[in-house]
Amino acid sequence: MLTPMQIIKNKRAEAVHRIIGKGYLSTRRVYVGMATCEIAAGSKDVMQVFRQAIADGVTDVYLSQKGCAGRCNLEPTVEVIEEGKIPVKYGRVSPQRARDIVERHLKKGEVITEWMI
Amino acid sequence: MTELAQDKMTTLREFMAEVAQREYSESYLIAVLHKAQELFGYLPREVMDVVAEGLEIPTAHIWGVATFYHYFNLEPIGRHVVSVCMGTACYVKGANRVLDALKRELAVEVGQTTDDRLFTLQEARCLGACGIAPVIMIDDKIYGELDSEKVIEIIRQHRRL
Amino acid sequence: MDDLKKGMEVTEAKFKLTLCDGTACIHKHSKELLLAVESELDKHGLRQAVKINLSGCLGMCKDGPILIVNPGFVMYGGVRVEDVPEIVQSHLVDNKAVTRLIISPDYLYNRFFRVFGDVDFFGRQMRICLRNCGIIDPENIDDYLALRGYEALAKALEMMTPQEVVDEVKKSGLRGRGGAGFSTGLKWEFTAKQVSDRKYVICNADEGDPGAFMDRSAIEGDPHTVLEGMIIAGYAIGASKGVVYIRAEYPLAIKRLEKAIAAAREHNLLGSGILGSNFDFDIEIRLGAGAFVCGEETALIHSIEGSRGMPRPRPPYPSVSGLFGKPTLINNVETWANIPVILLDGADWFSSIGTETSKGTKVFALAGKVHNTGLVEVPMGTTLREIIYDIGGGIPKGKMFKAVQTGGPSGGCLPEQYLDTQIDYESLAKAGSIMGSGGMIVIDEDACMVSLARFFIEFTQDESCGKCTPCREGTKRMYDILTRITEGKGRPGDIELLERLGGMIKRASLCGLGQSAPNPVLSTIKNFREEYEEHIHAKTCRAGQCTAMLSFTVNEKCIGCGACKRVCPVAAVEGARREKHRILPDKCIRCGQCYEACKFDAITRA
Amino acid sequence: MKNMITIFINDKEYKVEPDQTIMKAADKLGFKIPRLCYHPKLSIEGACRVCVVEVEGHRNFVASCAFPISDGMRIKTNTHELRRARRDIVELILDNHPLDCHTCERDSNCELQRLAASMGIRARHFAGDRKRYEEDLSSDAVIRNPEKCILCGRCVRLCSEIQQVHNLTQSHRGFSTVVTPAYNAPMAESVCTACGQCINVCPTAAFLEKNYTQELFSNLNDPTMIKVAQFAPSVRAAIGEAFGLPVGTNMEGQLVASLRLLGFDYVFDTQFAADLTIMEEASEFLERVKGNGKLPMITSCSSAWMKCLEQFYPDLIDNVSTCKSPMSMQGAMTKTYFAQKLGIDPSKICSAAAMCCTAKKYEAARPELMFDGMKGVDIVVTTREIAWMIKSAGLDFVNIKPEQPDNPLGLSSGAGAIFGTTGGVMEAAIRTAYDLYTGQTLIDIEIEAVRGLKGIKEGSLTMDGKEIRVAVAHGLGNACKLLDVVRKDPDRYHFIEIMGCPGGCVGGGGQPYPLTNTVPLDDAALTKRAKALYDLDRGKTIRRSHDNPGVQKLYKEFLEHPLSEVSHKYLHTHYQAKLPVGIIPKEAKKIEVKP
Repeated sequence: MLTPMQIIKNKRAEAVHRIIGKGYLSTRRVYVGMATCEIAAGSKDVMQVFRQAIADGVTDVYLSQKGCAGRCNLEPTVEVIEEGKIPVKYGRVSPQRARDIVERHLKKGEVITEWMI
Repeated sequence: MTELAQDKMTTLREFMAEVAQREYSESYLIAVLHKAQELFGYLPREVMDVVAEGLEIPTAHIWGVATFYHYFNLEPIGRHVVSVCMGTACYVKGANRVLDALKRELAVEVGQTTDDRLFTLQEARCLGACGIAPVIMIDDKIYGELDSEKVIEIIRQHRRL
Repeated sequence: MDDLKKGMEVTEAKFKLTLCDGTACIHKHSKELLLAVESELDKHGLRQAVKINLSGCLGMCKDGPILIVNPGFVMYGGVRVEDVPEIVQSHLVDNKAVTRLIISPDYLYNRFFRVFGDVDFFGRQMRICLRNCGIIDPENIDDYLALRGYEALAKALEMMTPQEVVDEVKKSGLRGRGGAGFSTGLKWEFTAKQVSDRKYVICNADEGDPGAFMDRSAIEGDPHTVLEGMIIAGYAIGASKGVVYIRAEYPLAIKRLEKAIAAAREHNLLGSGILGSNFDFDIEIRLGAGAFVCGEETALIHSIEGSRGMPRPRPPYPSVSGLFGKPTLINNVETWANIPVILLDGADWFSSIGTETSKGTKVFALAGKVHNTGLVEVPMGTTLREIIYDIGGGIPKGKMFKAVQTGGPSGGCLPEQYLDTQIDYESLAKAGSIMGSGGMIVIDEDACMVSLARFFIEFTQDESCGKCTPCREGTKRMYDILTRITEGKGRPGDIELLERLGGMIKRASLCGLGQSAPNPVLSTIKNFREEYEEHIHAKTCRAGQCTAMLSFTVNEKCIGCGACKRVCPVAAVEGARREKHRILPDKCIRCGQCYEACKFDAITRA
Repeated sequence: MKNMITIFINDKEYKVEPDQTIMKAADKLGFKIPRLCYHPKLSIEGACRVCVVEVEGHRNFVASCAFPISDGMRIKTNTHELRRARRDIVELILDNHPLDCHTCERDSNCELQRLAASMGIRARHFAGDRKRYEEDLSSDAVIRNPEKCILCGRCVRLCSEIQQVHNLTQSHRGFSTVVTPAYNAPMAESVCTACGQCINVCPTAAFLEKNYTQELFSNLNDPTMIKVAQFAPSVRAAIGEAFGLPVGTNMEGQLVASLRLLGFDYVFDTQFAADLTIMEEASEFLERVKGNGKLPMITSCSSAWMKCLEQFYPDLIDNVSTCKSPMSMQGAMTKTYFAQKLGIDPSKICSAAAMCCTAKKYEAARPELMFDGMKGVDIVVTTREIAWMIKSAGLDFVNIKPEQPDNPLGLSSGAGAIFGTTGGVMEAAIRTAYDLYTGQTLIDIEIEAVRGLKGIKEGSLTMDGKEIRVAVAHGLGNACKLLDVVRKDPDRYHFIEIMGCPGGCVGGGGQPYPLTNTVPLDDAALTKRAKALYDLDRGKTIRRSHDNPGVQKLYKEFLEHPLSEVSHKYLHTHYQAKLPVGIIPKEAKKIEVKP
């Protein structure tokens, strides 16, 4: 018989395993805000841009939605996180900006400083 | 009653029959009314009668509940529901002017539906999009950072749809 | 666009240093440390490549002061001025961390900081309740599990008796975040003590304050933490059923909760024999239907029971007789979200955050006339000034700060002299406002305080359930009086009438809605009495908001563009194209549309 | 004995029983805290806030009707702040009230008026716009005036808690709250049973009976008409209260004399028809016992119960006696037997009834009760209305010389008198049924088991070795409980009496408004009114309906025998399911049937 703590630790290990299986260890992790406020500001379209980019062959990227971090007037927000680098947080990401982030940041590794929060 | 309405009524009855099995089934009244409104767009009297019988709740009680909660429409609503956020953030940023503009453009008061049944104007308490205040919601879409001119343009766009 | 730039940075730094700088920090070395770091950076010519920001309290005071180096989120603890040269040399120049100073505390609450801590807006905050919001996928239970999700529940089930859980919550000093600030632990204890065949746990997610959306964000961003808190409470008080009562206006939050509940059931975190124990618990969702008063606990219970959401007199309190007449524990979303942290990071740690009487953090929805609007979670004891200026970035467009409104329609408006008030239940109450559920609206000089008071009383008046006389009739009369004042028809003695009615409504109303309804009026009278007097006696509104008292005329700047003529709803503007226009005073309804529309400052408002 | 606890009221120490509210404790100690929405028989609302008091340790006032006392509690009932708050609260109610007191039916009899006077409201500080609603005059019995409603919620609670009719609800909310039937439907199209109890508990004139006094006056002044009156048993037991007499004073003789002075040519007594009803009903019961018809048989005298049956219990229609109510039997006999005797055209008779009941106004209009194209009763007025007519005619009711009712429809037995109280019909029926069935005379005719104010009373007796089980319910809420037992266990009873109003007719919806400092539906008052009727019974030589010589003569000259064809034509009726469907909540039906 396993104890609750043992069970939960197993569950955690399995969860981590599943997340990794979905590509968490990719070089870049992209998080798109998908709360009511973010969606109101247009984040669904932004998410679509990143999905499309991955479908179109941008590799080594882990894409996830996230809740609202609380920076309302700069929404939609997108984070690009690379291990060993300072997480990059973009604000007011329109679909066009999202495409630029794909082109410049994800493909070329260029951090677009003027859109950073 | 049209066939479509019959179908909806059947769906509602099935939903109620499931709920009626549960403990404290009468406590699901609000859930059933939500379901009814989802199906019919508002709460017609015949539907409330059916709910009363289905859940064994006195009709007056249902009427009391339906009129208490502002979420429930007692009359048919327009094709588009325009909700003006009247939260504090929107108020401070001029929601009143947006509302006035809408009232004039649609020629209705809050809670009313335009004669062409295209728009129902409502006030919302807070749409939770305070960052882009003032906002309105048309159906499920939120429009932010409005003023009286922008909002009229949005309405005109919907008219053309 | 100015607003936008203000919140953004233009250059990318190679390193980012974060120094902890809590207001009430016991170390108080941050100033010297900052100077030391800066001069050391200068020595190495690194000033441009390194960005330094000050955080709020990080909640790790026993290891403080803290210096964090990014990238990598390397955390140095107990940093003294003497250590600075070594850190700069070794870490920033030689790229080798100073291992002897590194600390790696595994607190549950500070995950958020790893991603967002380097931005002032976030760095100044401390996220306990919202610790996972914005960093995990709320629709994937794996994300939550990976960040020690449900470990607090497992800990409670395995290592603690129900009584010990209650004691831990009591010890934490947590108080209800829904507004009234009653001790959460005591509430748990009362309910735990009741003997009954059945008990209920309720999550109050009927967030209704206009301008507040903390609960929505919390549920949308991290639904599992709320569920975990509720399940733990179920274990602690001996309940087997939980209900989340949530506004129907929050469809996404509802969807995510449904998903979270389904996932939790799948993982046997809900249901029978949770995590192999013999504890059973399940949660269902009940929707509100648009009634603010349902935030009041007895009204909420009536609403779940399928009735009109009308409050009833207490006692009996819900802990004795609540949902379906059974002992019931009700807490709000933010309160629930604190529970897993208290169990894992410890009541001792939790109670080290905050002030004497108010522990932990509080989430505010910062909105209104402030640069950075958004969700702000800060330790109790943070001042209003820090929130509005350090986090919020101050007032836009160079306008003057006039007041900050906390507590929504139940709260009050505090002027400039209260800006250094610390956020805690007692201090805010003493200043004449309340903590409330967390709405915080910044008001600048453009707002008329009488109109603002009228706005709030209109709200409560509209949301009054209509049961008790003081609230139903009294708020209507207050609204009438305020309306006539804003329309320039105020009478001498009206202020006194408002005070008399307000005082009575506060003390005689049945529930919290009525008892707090007069607060916005009474607090604006207290702090802005002269504005009321101007309206009544001089028939003027200094903010120019009470248009009924204004007159609109066209001045010399008019170029005859016709913009005003086009927007006027009553055709009160006349004049030929390219000639000076004229406003007909008899026709004018003083709506102010022309004033807004004119791009040439050619309309005078007096 | 419970342990007494100590409380302090206005700094004075008292020892009181625990587990009660501040108001109840204070009441017993001689403090009459002002109140409005509170009613001892209804659930606690705590809404009006008039009864607020200060309790040490509480920042806000608490409602004394709802707040429990505890040991050492320090209560203030009379501070300056409290007085001002109560005054302001009552003023706020007045500010949203029509204030047409002088022309209001409840002028001088209005709780709000009395309260305002005692609060010392001499100026209005907060006056503004008040609510506006249409008066609902649709019903023949109960009219509704939402403008006068002060939202105390007593009617809503009464209609659901005591009567289980659930016709009324508060709809909408806040300042727009209004008490209405479902869908804001007219009362005439609602499930209202017309019992009129809402009128009894209303502190103002938001509910009133439909007033027929002017119509009656103009008929009384019409020389071409023969004006015939009848009056119900319990009118005589209560009308004195409207003239300041003690509750339970029998004013039968004074009422007869006054009715004559008002212009009635003949004054009959509904108690006569009560005896007649017993002849028919007891015979019908015995037929059913013999196997001709459904058991249990349920009485049909109460018109509110009739409406309730048709809307809420159509499945039980066959169980209900087909007998018309005494009023309608009396009306039928007036326009047939009596008209023939007098040799006049029945259409020249104005048949009026003074009733303790509002539902009788509804009953009189029921098409099912018509015969030969005629209504048996043309005008029904309540005890309150007849009292007002007497006053407006300038009669000295209290000191008038008592007179006897007229013949042939005026003579009554003691059994007829007790019809006015719960259990009375059952008792009267048993007296006759026993004798008819056994051919013997029941000796112990005072049947205690069916007397008193217990909600549901049960009893049994043996007739020739056959056990007859009976039950009595008064107030529709109790009836609903009893009927659900019947639905679950149809063989449990043989005979059931149901009265729509609490206490039976003595507690009818048309009885005088309560005096100052008394509450409507007060058990003590109901008991006293009932006692007046029991005393009347005891004082009579003839105490069995079948011994009434007037009734015997009627059968001989006109009806032949009980349940005859003539009887069926004039004295019996039928019922049918009616809309809207009445729904009794599941909760109220959760009754366990003990074997």
